Amino acid sequence: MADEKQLPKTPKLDELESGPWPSFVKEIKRAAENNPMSRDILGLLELSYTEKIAHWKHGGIVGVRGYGGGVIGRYCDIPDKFPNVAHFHTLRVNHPAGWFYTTEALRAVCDLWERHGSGLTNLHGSTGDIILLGTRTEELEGTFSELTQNGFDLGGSGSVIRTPSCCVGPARCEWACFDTLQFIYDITMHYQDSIHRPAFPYKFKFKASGCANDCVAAIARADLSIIGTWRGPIPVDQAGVEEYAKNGIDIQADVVDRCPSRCMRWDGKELSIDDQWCVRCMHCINAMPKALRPGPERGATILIGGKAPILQGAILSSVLVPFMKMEPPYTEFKALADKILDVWGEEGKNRERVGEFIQRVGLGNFLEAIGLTPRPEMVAHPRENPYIFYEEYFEEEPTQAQA
Amino acid sequence: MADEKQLPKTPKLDELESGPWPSFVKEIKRAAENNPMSRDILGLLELSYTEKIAHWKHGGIVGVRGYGGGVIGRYCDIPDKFPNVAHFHTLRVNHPAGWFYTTEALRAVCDLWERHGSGLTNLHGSTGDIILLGTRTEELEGTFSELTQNGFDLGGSGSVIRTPSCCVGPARCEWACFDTLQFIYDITMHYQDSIHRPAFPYKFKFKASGCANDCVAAIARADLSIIGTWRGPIPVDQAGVEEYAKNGIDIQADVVDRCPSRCMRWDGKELSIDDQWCVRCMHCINAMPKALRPGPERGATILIGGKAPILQGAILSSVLVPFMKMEPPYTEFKALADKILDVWGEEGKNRERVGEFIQRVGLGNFLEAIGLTPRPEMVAHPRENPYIFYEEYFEEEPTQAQA
Amino acid sequence: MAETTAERKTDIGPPHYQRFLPPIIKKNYGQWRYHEILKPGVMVHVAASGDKLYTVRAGTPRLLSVQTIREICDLADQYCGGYLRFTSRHNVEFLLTDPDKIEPLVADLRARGFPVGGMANAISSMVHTQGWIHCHTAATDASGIVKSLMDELIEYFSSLKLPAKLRLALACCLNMCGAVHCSDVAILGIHRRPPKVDHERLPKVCEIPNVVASCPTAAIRPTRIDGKESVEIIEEKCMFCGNCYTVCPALPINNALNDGLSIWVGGKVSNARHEPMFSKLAVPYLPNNPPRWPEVVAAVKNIVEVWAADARKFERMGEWIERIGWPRFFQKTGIPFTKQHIDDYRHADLTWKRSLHFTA
Amino acid sequence: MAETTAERKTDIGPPHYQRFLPPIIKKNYGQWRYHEILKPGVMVHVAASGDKLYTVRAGTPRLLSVQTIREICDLADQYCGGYLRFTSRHNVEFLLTDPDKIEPLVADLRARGFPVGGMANAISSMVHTQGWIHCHTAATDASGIVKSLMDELIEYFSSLKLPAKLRLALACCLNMCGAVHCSDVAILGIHRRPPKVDHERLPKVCEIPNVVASCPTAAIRPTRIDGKESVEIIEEKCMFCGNCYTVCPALPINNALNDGLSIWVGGKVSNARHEPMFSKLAVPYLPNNPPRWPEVVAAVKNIVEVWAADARKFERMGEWIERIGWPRFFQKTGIPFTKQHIDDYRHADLTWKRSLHFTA
Ligand code: SRM
Ligand code: SRM
Ligand code: SRM
Ligand code: SRM
Ligand code: SF4
Ligand code: SF4
Ligand code: SF4
Ligand code: SF4
Ligand code: SF4
Ligand code: SF4
Ligand code: SF4
Ligand code: SF4
Repeated sequence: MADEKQLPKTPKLDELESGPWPSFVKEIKRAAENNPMSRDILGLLELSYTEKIAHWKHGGIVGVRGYGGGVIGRYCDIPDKFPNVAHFHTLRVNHPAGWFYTTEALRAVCDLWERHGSGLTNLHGSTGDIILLGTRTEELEGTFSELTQNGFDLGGSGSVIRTPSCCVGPARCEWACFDTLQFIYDITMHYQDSIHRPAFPYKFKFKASGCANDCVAAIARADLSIIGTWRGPIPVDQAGVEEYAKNGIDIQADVVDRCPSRCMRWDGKELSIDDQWCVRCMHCINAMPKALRPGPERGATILIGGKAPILQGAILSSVLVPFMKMEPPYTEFKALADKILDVWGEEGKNRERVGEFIQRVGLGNFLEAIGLTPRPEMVAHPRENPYIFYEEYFEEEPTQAQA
Repeated sequence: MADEKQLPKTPKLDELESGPWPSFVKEIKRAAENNPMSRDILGLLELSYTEKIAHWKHGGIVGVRGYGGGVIGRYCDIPDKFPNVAHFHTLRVNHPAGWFYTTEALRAVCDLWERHGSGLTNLHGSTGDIILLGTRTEELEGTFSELTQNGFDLGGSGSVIRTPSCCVGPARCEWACFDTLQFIYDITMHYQDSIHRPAFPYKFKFKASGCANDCVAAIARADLSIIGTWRGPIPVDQAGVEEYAKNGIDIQADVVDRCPSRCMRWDGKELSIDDQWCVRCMHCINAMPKALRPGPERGATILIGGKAPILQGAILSSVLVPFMKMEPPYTEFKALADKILDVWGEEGKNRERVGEFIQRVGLGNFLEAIGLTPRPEMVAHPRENPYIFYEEYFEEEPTQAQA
Repeated sequence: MAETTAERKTDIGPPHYQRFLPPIIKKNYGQWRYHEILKPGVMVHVAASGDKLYTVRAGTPRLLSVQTIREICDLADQYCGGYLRFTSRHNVEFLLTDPDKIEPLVADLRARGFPVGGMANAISSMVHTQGWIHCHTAATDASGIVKSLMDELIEYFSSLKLPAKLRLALACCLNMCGAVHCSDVAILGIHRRPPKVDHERLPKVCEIPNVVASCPTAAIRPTRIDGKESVEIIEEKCMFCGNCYTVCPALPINNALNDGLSIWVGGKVSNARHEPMFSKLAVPYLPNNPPRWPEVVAAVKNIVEVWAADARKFERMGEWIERIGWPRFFQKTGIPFTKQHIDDYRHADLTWKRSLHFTA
Repeated sequence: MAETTAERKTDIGPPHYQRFLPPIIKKNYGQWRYHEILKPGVMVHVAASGDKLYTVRAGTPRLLSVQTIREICDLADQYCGGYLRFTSRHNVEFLLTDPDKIEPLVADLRARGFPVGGMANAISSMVHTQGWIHCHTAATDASGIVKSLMDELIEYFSSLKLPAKLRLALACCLNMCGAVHCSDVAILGIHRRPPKVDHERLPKVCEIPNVVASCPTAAIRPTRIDGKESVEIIEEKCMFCGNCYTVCPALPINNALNDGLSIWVGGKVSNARHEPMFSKLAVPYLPNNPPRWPEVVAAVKNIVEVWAADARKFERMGEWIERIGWPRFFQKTGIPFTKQHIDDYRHADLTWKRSLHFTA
């Protein structure tokens, strides 16, 4: 056991301990002091650094009882050399909305993970989960049950609804146009079964940002993107504007000229906004938080289809509902989401994201299927090609039209 | 013969004789007075107006000896009812560059066409030809030989180089950055054989505009679009600018604010252009022809691929050569054009326009094939998808890289 | 057939343009300094030499009888030494050196029914196509709609009251001969019923593999009809482009009951200000209603007048729409937005609204 | 395995966020009026009530040991009543009510090696992925490159001297877990050799039709290798996306000799000013050179510094490039423009320059 405790030689990784940015190598070593899995991961990673290749086998389905997701199975391809990471499965733990914690809750997770796994984590994964990085198959159930004892549950993986996430929103942001935390908590609970048990053609992600700044990158990374916005004029506090002007903001150059709809005027004293043209991009508000704020009627735009490039190329979510009120119990939203999941769940091909599905069947047909009427806000512009599917045509009664 | 001279009853068409815009119906009737073909076309058209359908059979290959193009064959689908338009073939006559004429030349064409055909024409067809609208097969040779007697020749149809056309250019425009007429005349003569004898997968069109205003719509309607432009600063005559300002042009709103590169400044007295950012769109020059003009070094941008939507959707020509000097004998241009025609002629599929061909093989590969080096001016932006064809890779010597 | 004794000439090409240039142009070729619009349809180009060339532009039906061409020649002989030209939009241009002749010429043209105008911030003649008068795939006539529409819009041809140029085009089928795909407002003839397969004729006149290959949406598949090779069309996949008919006469697509018109807006060709743009769908279908197509004329006139009233100086149709946004375009014109407006072809996903940038 | 007596709970979901909100947030929830950036990594939010919430943001390696998390918790206990949060970019945020505690906390964080910053016009922590430490398809490591690059760019994390926010991302394969496709600057691990087919294993572990279907460029076709069903890969058609490997373990694509990195620029997510944009290819290939990837670090640093020196206030990378144009971008950064930069996938033709609008 003695030299078992000995850390492997890692000349390459050691070079990553120096420098001003905090070092993940130090983290691994810190965990490795009293954790054999971390010791082996250190050695294995050093080998990858030397050989420039990963040492993991392909996938591997493991999980906890009754769940189809939440665990990413990993098996080392040279288990004899690194027995302690022969298994190195990751648990995805659903984070609390907005990533708020008490130290008490975090310490509880640390304690159980030290006992059940590598003692290594990611805070957080790109989808937002707490990542418990690596353990053996036998440890999964125990980890899970201790997690639940402490009020935590697994997040999503595989063809499920993935862990929904949201920006800090009303908890600490003056611009939140709806309660992102409450909303995300609500739908996370609403979809528990679909988060834990694969029932779809592929993954499905919800992300909610309280305004168009989109601080969780919902438009780029979520199948259903809920982004806060408003209706009605932007309230302008002229004194506040003047104060910013005094303190060195060039209102003309930095604000007015950068307005995408060019709907602002600044005469050196007064800032006027022709709100009918405002596209609610947030820029002027961002530039002068004390003086401007989102308009009176708050809600969200619902966009659909965002994803990474595999397979047809990356997709940015596009407008599905230009404006929706976002009040609990979110009945209208849930009805829409359920309808979308039904249609895509029914007709989507295996490994076809909803955005790819819509590309295949056509947005117009998709709208029909989910019962929405087409609106010009849904398009950047109408079609440029003349290839229109006119869905019905007349058959002539015997006539000499063709004579 | 008497009532043969009688015009058919055309109640529907007659409604199109009234109104301020000159009437094509009057034209047909005028020709019909002493031309049986025009009389029958009148009757046939009235029938189409009644039945809402064309009365022509599909295509029909006819032509003049030794030529594969220049004539569009047409046969009526009810020849017994309209014997004089049983054949109604159109001749496409190559117009003089810039569409300049003497009345003498035009009258000669009128005279021969009155004798050989319907006496109806289009001045001009959308490709630019003089369209001699409708005659019988037997008349084609005679029409052709009289045309040549009078110094005219047929234009293109079918899978040939189509009649090249150009804007009025230096003949009457202050903005021509090269001699469009001379250039178009030159390549029309250079490609005579390819204009008259199909040797390509599909049609190929050349259009030349003297500046970015593109008065022959070259970028939208030509496979190879030659559009004049310049290098170097736009000469500004400040007095001239002030004059426009006096005469009511709002320099700030109408010129400066409409500059796509926003590279102009107007202080009420002086107009300054930061030419390094100018994208040579022509707008400021268009707005103030007396005060501004294209820069000193003149030439053209060569763009490729423009076409209508059939089959893959419409294509706008895209940049192939950002700047080319355009001096006779246009050696550089012809070498490029010949290379393009070779590669496309060799590898293009039947009925595949060069723009569609480039889409299929990839612009990068096409550039390689014609021997041009990639330049950032050729793209609106680099690729967004990560699907890069890295054309070679290393094979490992026996090694434990994969161990 | 007229016999000709002279030996047969070929490949002589068009006459050299220089033969047709009036002396003032020969003299000042490439030396023009600037131009001014004097009044609707009349402009002057001033050369470095100080010479002035006056251009009078008039509209024509494009479909011209030799008699009328001769009449135009008479005018050219009388007013400008027998020189004239036509424009890329089928207008005729008289090239004068003597300003005193402008008024008489304009009067003479008007008297003979040739409208003077189509210059600068005006509607010019419509780029259009053959229609029923000569083409086999025409879903509608061309000249008749052009005549009906220009009768309604003539005031915008003969004046300078528009905010910018307005380019109109018409094509009688999806081949889009002309400029429909890049015009401020365009009218497009459309088929709306899949081709009827003539199983008798098809095997005799068409190469089945070519026919199958001709369909962009793979709606055509080979089949056998009582023993004979033929093709069948999967109707849900057909979007009526007519390409298979172009390739194979045994697939007629023209159909009186279903053919009609669509209207497209916001295209442009010039690089001035905004880059060139394709036209976009405004009205998916209007009935084919000769001889005056009232529905089409009314729809186009409405779009033109909403634009004319709302656009800023120099704003072409597409630039105006880009400023106000498509939702406002449909609102202001009162045109309903439908499923058919939403692209579902190759680049569809790029045409969807991928941001929150729209007016509330 | 740790036995637990309590009955098994499932589907309880995450803890309710309200349990974790500090009192000042509970009190002023949704009532924040504005914020101010006080200094790098420190901001204050002021509520309608007048209450002030101070946020101190610090960078972390994201890969954290439980020991370090506990250390962070100690700080939260000491300075802000045991409340803290993490951001969508993996920074940790301490939520203070007492301004006097800001300085001591900042000092303490620095002392423990946590850089304070990543706020406002700065570089924030990099969104990144697993790499060799946990993923089977990784073409490179993730944490190592992030560490190497952030060591070089730290001054832009801890200061406010950039013209705008700069968002960096890294993904270790084309699956692009994270934000590579929409980042100001992104690093992407790439494979460059087609998968090697393991003909022994393939028929046993993979559904051949699924494998064939998985290839976006139809580079995979079924075949028989000495009697056994398998697939072959048409190498010219393969662009190394790795999707077939995701679907079938018998098609390994990882390869030490050929895997490498590419660099992407100009993406953004926010709607502020410009609509969201995808990242575009800047550098097609750089060698995979652990432990410090000097080529990658140098290339990114160069791009960042050219932008920082040239961009105007509020101009994100993509907005800056749009203003100066791609030709100038390649000129100023000295990056060669190659065939590989030219798109040849689905929407290729729309990415070509379809106008004359470029700087001479
Ligand atoms: C752990 C994580 C990266 C990280 O280090 O943060 C991750 C890791 C993997 N992702 Fe991911 N993805 C992670 C967030 C993302 C994101 C970002 C997001 O969710 O906001 C994306 C882009 C957005 C999207 O969904 O399109 C993403 C797009 C993919 C894709 C491509 C999917 C697509 O349709 O384009 C795949 C491939 C697949 O699903 O087979 C993939 C597959 C994978 C797999 C399961 C590899 C595989 O092929 O099976 C990776 C497991 C790694 C491992 O060994 O743990 N991962 N993946 C992220 C999840 C952590 C968490 O739950 O919080
Ligand atoms: C006569 C003319 C229309 C007119 O009234 O002006 C015309 C008439 C025809 N065009 Fe066209 N095209 C004419 C200019 C154009 C243009 C405009 C241009 O050249 O600037 C285009 C769009 C630009 C382009 O080339 O893409 C055009 C795009 C087509 C197409 C679609 C080609 C494509 O690749 O998208 C077809 C279909 C085909 O080639 O089979 C076509 C086919 C035809 C055919 C031959 C019908 C057919 O399928 O065989 C038409 C014969 C009509 C007839 O009976 O005379 N015509 N055609 C124009 C030629 C007159 C002339 O020579 O001056
Ligand atoms: C005569 C003609 C060229 C020819 O060789 O035939 C011509 C001649 C002139 N054009 Fe043009 N253009 C001519 C077709 C075009 C076309 C092509 C078309 O319409 O199919 C275009 C592209 C249209 C488009 O973008 O869709 C065109 C876009 C322009 C522009 C840019 C307008 C804009 O703001 O977008 C200018 C600049 C201007 O008008 O200030 C221009 C300017 C001019 C000037 C002022 C150039 C000059 O200094 O002489 C000429 C007369 C003024 C005028 O308003 O017509 N010309 N011009 C064509 C007349 C067509 C007609 O009878 O109406
Ligand atoms: C804490 C966080 C939300 C969360 O729930 O975790 C957050 C918080 C704030 N964001 Fe954000 N943003 C956060 C991720 C994002 C993201 C997502 C990302 O980076 O992956 C974006 C989109 C980035 C993009 O466009 O690619 C984002 C785009 C913005 C913008 C728009 C910036 C722009 O000009 O494009 C603003 C407005 C501003 O900064 O003036 C903004 C503004 C803010 C403000 C000022 C909002 C407020 O009044 O409190 C917050 C602090 C300022 C700051 O600079 O961080 N936030 N913000 C995230 C901190 C990430 C980090 O640790 O750095
Ligand atoms: S998305 Fe908007 S509301 Fe949410 S944190 Fe960012 S700025 Fe605040
Ligand atoms: S929110 Fe954006 S669009 Fe609206 S006024 Fe402000 S800057 Fe302009
Ligand atoms: S394209 Fe340019 S040069 Fe040619 S006529 Fe038009 S404005 Fe003059
Ligand atoms: S030509 Fe166009 S881009 Fe250049 S300065 Fe004039 S308006 Fe601006
Ligand atoms: S548009 Fe169609 S119908 Fe009209 S002339 Fe061209 S090919 Fe014939
Ligand atoms: S009309 Fe077009 S879409 Fe329909 S079958 Fe023929 S080719 Fe295919
Ligand atoms: S980017 Fe690729 S390699 Fe990296 S974690 Fe995601 S799937 Fe694995
Ligand atoms: S790596 Fe991608 S492109 Fe290559 S064969 Fe596999 S799926 Fe096809």
